[in-house]
Amino acid sequence: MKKLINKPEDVVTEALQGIAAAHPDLVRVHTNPNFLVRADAPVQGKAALVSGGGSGHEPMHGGFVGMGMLDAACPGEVFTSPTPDQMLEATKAVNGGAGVVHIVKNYTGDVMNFDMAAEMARGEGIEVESVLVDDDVAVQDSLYTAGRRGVGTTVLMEKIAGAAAEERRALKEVAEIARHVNSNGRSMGMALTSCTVPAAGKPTFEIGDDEMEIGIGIHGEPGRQRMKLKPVHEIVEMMAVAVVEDIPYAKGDEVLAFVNGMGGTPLIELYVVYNEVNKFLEGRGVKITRNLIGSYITSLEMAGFSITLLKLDDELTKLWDAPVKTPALRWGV
Amino acid sequence: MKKLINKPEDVVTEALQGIAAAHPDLVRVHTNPNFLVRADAPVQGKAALVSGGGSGHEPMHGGFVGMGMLDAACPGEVFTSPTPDQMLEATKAVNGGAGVVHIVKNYTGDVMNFDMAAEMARGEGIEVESVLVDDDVAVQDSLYTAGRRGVGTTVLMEKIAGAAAEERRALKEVAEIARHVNSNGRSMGMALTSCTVPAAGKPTFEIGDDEMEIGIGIHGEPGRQRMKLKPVHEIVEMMAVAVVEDIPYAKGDEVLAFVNGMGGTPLIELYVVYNEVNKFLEGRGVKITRNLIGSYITSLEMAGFSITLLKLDDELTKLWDAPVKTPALRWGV
Amino acid sequence: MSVPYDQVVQFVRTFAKVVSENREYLTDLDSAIGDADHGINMDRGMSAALAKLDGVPEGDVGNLFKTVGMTLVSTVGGAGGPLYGTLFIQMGMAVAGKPELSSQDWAEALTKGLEGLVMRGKAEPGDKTMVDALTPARDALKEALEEGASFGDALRRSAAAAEEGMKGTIPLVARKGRASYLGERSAGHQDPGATSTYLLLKTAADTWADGDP
Amino acid sequence: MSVPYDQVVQFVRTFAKVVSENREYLTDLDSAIGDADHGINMDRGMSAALAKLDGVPEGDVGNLFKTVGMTLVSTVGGAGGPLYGTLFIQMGMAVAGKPELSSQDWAEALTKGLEGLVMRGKAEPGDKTMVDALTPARDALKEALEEGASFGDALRRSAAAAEEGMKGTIPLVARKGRASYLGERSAGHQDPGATSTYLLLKTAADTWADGDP
Ligand SMILES: Nc1ncnc2c1ncn2[C@@H]1O[C@H](COP(=O)(O)OP(=O)(O)O)[C@@H](O)[C@H]1O
Ligand SMILES: Nc1ncnc2c1ncn2[C@@H]1O[C@H](COP(=O)(O)OP(=O)(O)O)[C@@H](O)[C@H]1O
Ligand SMILES: [Mg+2]
Ligand SMILES: [Mg+2]
Ligand SMILES: [Mg+2]
Ligand SMILES: [Mg+2]
Repeated sequence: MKKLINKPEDVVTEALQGIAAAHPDLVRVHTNPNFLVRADAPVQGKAALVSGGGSGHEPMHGGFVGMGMLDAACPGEVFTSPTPDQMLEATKAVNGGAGVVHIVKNYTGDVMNFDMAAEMARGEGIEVESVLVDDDVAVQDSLYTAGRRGVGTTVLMEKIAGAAAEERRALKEVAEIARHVNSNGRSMGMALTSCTVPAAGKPTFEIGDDEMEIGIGIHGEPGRQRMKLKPVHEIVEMMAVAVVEDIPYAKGDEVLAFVNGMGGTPLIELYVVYNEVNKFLEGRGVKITRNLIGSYITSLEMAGFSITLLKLDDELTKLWDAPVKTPALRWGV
Repeated sequence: MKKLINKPEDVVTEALQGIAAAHPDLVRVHTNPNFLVRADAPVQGKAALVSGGGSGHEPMHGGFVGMGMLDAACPGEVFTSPTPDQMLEATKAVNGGAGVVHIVKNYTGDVMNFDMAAEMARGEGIEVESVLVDDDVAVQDSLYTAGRRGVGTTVLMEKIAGAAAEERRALKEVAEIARHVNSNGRSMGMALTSCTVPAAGKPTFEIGDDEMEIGIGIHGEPGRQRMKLKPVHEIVEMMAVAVVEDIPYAKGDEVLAFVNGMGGTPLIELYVVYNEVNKFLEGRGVKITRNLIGSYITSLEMAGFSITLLKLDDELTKLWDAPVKTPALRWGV
Repeated sequence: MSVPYDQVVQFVRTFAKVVSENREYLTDLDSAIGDADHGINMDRGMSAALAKLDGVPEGDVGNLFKTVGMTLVSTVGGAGGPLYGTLFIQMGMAVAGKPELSSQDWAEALTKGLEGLVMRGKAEPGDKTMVDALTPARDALKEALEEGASFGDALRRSAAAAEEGMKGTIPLVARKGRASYLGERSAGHQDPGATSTYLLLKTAADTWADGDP
Repeated sequence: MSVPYDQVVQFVRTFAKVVSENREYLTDLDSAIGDADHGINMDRGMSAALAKLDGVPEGDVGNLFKTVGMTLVSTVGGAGGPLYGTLFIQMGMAVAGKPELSSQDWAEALTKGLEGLVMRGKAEPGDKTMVDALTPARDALKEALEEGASFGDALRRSAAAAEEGMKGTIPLVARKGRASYLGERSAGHQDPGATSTYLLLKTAADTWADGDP
């Protein structure tokens, strides 16, 4: 295992210390239980946004805490949902009297832990709205599974709902907008390599030098299908077809295209991917009016990428464009 | 070779097309010869900044074109300096009548190609100032070598000199500020893995599962020394000592600390590194007043990082804080 | 025969040790169809529970189980945390105030624990989860006791049923949890959670059945 | 004996072919002490030069070399582009207007080319660069001609000297170019640029020396 770390069990804590040292103007870090809040939390009268999940997806979620996005993030151990007491303490720390939205990626662990936290927070008199992200088209939706995973759309939801909350919209409205983002967003991912959970010490899966995994999640889980490596235009086509035909996105639609690196993929390749995504959508008459290109929701050092498309309307576009000031996303300010 | 590409020979062109498609509001891309200019180039009466170098270091330099930073970037083939005609055409395209600064990383190829371009541009009546970046303390400086390489300080120079130019300072003054950045900045890098030049198809060097290279450049060149992998606090100590003792940085100094990922290293590890850098400098009484953490000057998919320290004064801090709007760096606007 | 309080403590200690010894094994199982953390998670949780044990006032088995459960909830995370947490908390509720554990108490504890687990995770038998080990284990225990078997014997039959349930997860296609994303590819692998649940039941048998052949 | 114009064109064509055949070899050498692109760079440049050949008006060797040089400058980049570009441009200047190449012309071309190369790159013999192949090659050619050897013989001795110079770079510690960053670690590897320079001289001998034993 080759990692820039000290001891595997200290990675999450030390990375948090790094964030605390790096961005005191933007975030405050609380340990034991671990969570981050924006520097000016709680913001009175504003619906607060709390997200969280396993670590190893950086900058998500800690890098998205700040003005115009999240009020708090709860980092779990690597690839392990945080615990209810982290979520509860974070919820209490950011509640400005207008209630709290929990943004929950649809994984059994995340859902159950957030459920317990929401119950406890309600028990303490805090209004909580839970919003689920389940945008991964690689998972065949079915009543008989845990449902689709929450992946790339999470980032877009946190930005857009964060902007709505910043405008002082009411809790229910912020939650509604977040759900609207979820219903308009679809993603799919792939991997060239596996990743290594620090405490596990070896790659989660083995993969040949000429193979790739299609339909991967963000936890080094194997995907739906393994196949021979292909030129990227074929890979993009395969993934983009699955994404666009799911809603489906139609001729004339405007979308935000999010090309996301998995952590070990360099930017030059993401631009090559974006070029293919752009050509593919042009071919279908779908217009990219906003984009995001970079490694924002990652799986440790995994090489690979995901494509997320979000169907835009005027309101979503306006909220996307609104100022944001976090460690990882910043514009307009 | 596992890369998200079509054909090795098309990587640079297709990535450029991706940038052109993604950021028409920020940059215009010219092909044949290849260069990027800011969307509003040439800016009349402003000293223009042109940089360039081999591709494979993304987002450097193309991602730094825009308001407050570069006017143009010339991308060469992967790890190969661009040619004089790219530089000449870029220089002509951005000259707003106030002359052009060439920012040149100190590599034999870059220096010679930029020299030829500057000669030609002067021949066409354009005032050109060349500024060399040579900040890599891993290279023992000596009259008998090509001198130190230009690495991390390049990013900081492009931002700071770009801000000075944006203030409409005169060509010579912008060049002076850039040289001041160079004399105040020092860097050192390391690698956990090699990288693969697409056209070469195999890793530039072999390295064992328990080894690392210290004093690496940004082209997959082997470093000064190979050793067994160590905990990151020892690695940081080793590198930071070499950096801080070079100027030397003294107790009470204020610095910008730039922890840079080499392309295949995830952000969680960079924050662990930053935490160590911060502790190290605290121990020496050096104060980090600004920082930059992320993969900004990379070596394709190489895993590893570099540390750059820039001694700050009020002017440098003010110019660093000034608004910037490029694909890869953006704030204040 | 009833299990005295300190033997229940011993059961918790041994389970922590067993989990720690099987940390890599459980994680490897989770690598194949999950995210390579089940052993790490359970070990972190049981180590934390172990550290709490000394502070627990003696003599109330229910309180002991609840403390373990709450510690798991607040230290494990993932699916394992709420599931094992709920299991132990519900077991604790079932035997609240008891100074020792009778065979009927244990049967009741497993029943309430299983109910809590199912309420939390909504898994049914055959979904390739912990439930596939716990359900037959609880059934076997009850059946043995109804047939008049000794507590020791009932514990051994319960552990054997858990083992069979665990092995029975191998051919199953997962319908709950992370492994369900794999669809058909989840078949052919043993479920990590069912495996740790078998270890729990085996630990109970190993710790308590000895003196009661 | 003089080399007619079309044989000079043939030399350029063959060098392009040789570079292409040695693309991987040169790149591998550059992997060891550089950045793994020398073969790729030279191949890109000579392919571009090849594509230009048909458009070059016949009969002026100097113009032919200059065209090759300018094409290399604008397509190779890196250190190789300006260095080989300058070499060919200066060779072209040395034989400007000549319809064919005498042995003295070639000696003069190499001399001017080497001078240009040194002016551009400031390398001295022993720095582990192209100069270490080109200097002895030029010297051997001149010496052979002074001793009255045939042009063919002089070309062969020149190529042999280039080969020796190339091999002589193996133990050297690089003091110029990218390999110099390696310090002592650059010793023990053959310089890629010296290798491509040897191939250039060898191509000249192979193409031109045959008819002149
Ligand atoms: N809904 C569920 N009901 C019961 N058990 C479940 C459920 N979902 C997952 N599990 C169990 O949890 C185990 C995985 O636990 P763990 O790896 O700790 O959590 P995570 O999946 O969050 O990484 C699975 O092997 C399975 O037995
Ligand atoms: N200053 C110099 N003078 C002469 N030759 C040089 C000089 N610097 C480098 N070289 C030659 O250039 C070769 C490397 O060329 P190439 O790989 O194409 O360029 P780069 O080093 O920019 O990647 C070296 O092997 C060496 O022979
Ligand atoms: Mg997990
Ligand atoms: Mg090069
Ligand atoms: Mg797991
Ligand atoms: Mg090279």
